[in-house]
Amino acid sequence: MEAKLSFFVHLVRYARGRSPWLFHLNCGGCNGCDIEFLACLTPRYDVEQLGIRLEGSPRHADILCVSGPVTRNTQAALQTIYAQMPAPKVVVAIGSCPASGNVFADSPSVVGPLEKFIPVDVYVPGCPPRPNAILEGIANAIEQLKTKPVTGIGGKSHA
Amino acid sequence: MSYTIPIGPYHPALEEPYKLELECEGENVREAHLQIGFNFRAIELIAQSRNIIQNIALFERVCGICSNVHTLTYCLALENLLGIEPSLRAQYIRVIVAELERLHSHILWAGAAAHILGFQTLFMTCFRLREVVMDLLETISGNRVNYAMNAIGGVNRDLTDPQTIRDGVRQIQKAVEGQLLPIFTNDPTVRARCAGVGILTKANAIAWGAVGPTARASGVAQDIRQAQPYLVYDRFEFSVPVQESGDVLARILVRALEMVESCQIIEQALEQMPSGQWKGQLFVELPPGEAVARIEAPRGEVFYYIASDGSEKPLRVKVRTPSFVNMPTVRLMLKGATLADAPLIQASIDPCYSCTDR
Amino acid sequence: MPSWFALLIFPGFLYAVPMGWLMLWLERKILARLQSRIGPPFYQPFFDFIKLMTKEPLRRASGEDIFYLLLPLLALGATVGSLTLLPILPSSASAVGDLVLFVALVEVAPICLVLLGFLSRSIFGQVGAIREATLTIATNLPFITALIALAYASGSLRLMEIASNAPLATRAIALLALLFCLPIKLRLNPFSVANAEQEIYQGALTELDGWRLGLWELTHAVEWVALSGLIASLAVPWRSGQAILDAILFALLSLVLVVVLTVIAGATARLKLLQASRFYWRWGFGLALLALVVSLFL
Amino acid sequence: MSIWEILAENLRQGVVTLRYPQRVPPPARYRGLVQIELEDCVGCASCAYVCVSAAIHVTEERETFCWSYDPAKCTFCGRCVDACPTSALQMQAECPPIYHCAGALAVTYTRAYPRCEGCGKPFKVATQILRQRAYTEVSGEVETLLRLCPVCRQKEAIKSMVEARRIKEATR
Repeated sequence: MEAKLSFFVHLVRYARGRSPWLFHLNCGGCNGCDIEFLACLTPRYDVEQLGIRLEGSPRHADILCVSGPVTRNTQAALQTIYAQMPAPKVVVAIGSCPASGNVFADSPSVVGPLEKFIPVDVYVPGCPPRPNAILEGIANAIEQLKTKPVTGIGGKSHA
Repeated sequence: MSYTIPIGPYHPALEEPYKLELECEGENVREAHLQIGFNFRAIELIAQSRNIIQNIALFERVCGICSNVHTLTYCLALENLLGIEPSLRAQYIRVIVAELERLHSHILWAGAAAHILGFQTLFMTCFRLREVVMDLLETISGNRVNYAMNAIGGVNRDLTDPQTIRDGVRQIQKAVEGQLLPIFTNDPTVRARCAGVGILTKANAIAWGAVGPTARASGVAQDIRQAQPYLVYDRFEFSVPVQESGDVLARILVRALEMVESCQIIEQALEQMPSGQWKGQLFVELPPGEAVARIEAPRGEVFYYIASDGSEKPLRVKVRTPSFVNMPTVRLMLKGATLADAPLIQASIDPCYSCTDR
Repeated sequence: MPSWFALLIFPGFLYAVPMGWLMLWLERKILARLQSRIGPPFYQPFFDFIKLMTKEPLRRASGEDIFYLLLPLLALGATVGSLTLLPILPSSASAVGDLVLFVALVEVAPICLVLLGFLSRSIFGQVGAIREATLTIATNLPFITALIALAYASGSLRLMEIASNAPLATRAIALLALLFCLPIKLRLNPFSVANAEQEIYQGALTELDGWRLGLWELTHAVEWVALSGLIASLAVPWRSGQAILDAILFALLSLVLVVVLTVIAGATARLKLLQASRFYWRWGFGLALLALVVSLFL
Repeated sequence: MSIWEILAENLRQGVVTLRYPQRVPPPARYRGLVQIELEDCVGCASCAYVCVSAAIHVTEERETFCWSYDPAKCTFCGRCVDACPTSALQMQAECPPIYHCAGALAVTYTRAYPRCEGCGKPFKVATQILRQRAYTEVSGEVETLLRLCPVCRQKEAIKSMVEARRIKEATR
């Protein structure tokens, strides 16, 4: 029984590591990180080589990629979308903006940084980071995703 | 059955948060409401609390796609206020970077349009081509998106390798003429989606004050680079592509032809570029007064106004971006269109919400 | 051949599920190669499935989950059921009128998807459901007409007899018409409006998460096998008699169809709902009608 | 080219993707983390003046000054490097590393002011680069003077002035 369970847990962890789906969220950034994120999908970088798919619905996603300093108007949507993602989930903050607010830190309409609202697992520094750095950040997030607890269909948790 | 379908603020087709509420009748759009402001970062306000050198980097982050446009216009306005003129070589470098940025912006847009059309292969083709421009810009400036090239009275980095740029630009011109133009104009599925969709008439384009490629696709021949040349644009031979039909296809064509013109401007600039001083200077104070500058960004006219009271910080910086004036035309184009056309039509003006919201 | 073998082993679950995953992977991989990309690693859909099944889904109203569980399972069962009717092996169970049964079973999955879209109560799900329903109707006219042409030409409603008796001309035209219908049934470009990501998120699937989505992905994989299998099994008139050889030929033919469909999907933009319907009513139906006329006069 | 030709061309060319973790190396001008050569820093805070996102702070204590830099706030614009009068700042031509909690990459360097050779009090000293810029030739006498704090330098100047006057009066 124990051996079967551990095989199951290993399989799930392995599958998670090979099938992370992304959802991308721009929290009021300048587009710079977003176009570099988009560039990750394209032939030169191709995130699909890591088994990644960019999803249109947060309900399908495992990794939330956030760019932008979190403006007053996007904050509610950010929290809703994070809540809509089923566990296990990890958050990647792309660029300086979600980490600190960057040049907008003292703006009255910026409420960030991101970690005030949702837990952040990986920071990718840069303004904007190169696509290969974003890939590295996502690969790092995948490693974190694997370590999250495994729950069976019955909802039981296997550490 | 009538229903309201919200597109955004977070939507797979859009890079930026904004909301388009479509009142639909079946698949047909009856009315469209646009809601912006998700990107509002109060840049104009925080610019008043920063000194003029800090503001160069701040305005670069108004928009990540046309970052160079904003610093260029800001620096031009500052130079007008200071009454100085950058050296000739600096002006040529600025032109080359500005045109490379136009190339990158238009290719990005073509890719985004293909993405919205659901044409993944074309999207990938465009983005593969875009990497050529990005590599050039990264080699020149040290960053793929925020180039930090402009300084007051000059540029921050010299162009050291004109041959690489020439090769890259030729490769882009060949690909635009050989791949993008024929597919966008001849491919049956693309034509079926773009031709005759989202028409903006010339009268409407003028009445609603459209600028840039959106206006030029509706037959309004207007380009600041020719109407009121800045930098050294009066030294180049180039034409301004104009289309009459005013539909999505026309806007695609205008941008594709503009890319070819940009390639030619860059080649001419590399040919003519003199040697000499290029470095900017560190100004810490402005004379009291006001100044404006306007240039032709990839999306249309960008306008900057600066007022100073003689201190190190500007009293007011006002930015007017092209997307802001182009956006209301989307409502005209959307009426009577189908739901499937809506994302394409709104994307066809190449809207930049982070520019607009600031 | 006992029917439990057909249902559970070949061409049922044991064959259909891995084959469906292989097809989904092949589709993504070929598309990637056509775009000069690497594409997903081998057996990607299998890992996607395992991952989706073990996610912690968000809590829904208690009555809803029964639908999220039953509808995909119903669709899955019906699609596997339709697969067992295909005349792959000489020994395949073939009953009178199994063509009609096949059509009925293959339609269960789209209907379930439409229901899922409506049940999700999301506007995107509902628009996706409406689009799916419209397309199903648009494509069924040529689909059924082509099958009628085949049945008429071979004088039987038995799939096995159609496979062995249909005359070449009718068979070719009718199968082409059937091939026309596949992109819409598998929601591929240029007829993927029903799940047009750029317009309505994931259409009917927008609100599904975790195992609710995983079950549907599984159904979708089996749909690939069943629909490409229909054409693959009707394309070749002779059977070797060797069960293994026939099965391999069938599998290979199905994979060739995946390649063809993927290349078409990679070379086209997405058409609008009206354009897609018009295409089917005009060209798809025209072709199927031609097959019918040919079968009447030859 | 039609789309079919492009597809065929893509197939013929094969995969252009860089297999992760392969990558295009950053160009020589790449703007990565800002690095300081503490020896050359004079603590003038020009970098902090031009920094738009307050990533660089220079704080002065009585005996030391601190130069602190937080890459999480940095916009990587390179203004600080251009503004540095002594070229003490450089940008790494390498992507900054991924990190896991905010502020993990922040650095603070503290430099003690050298002590005056006369009175022993700490004072801001001109670095080699500044000295060379100010004086075409740094003579031994200037070198000795620069090792003194401004107060001692004044004293020294008065002393030499008194001395000069004494010699002048003696020779008269």
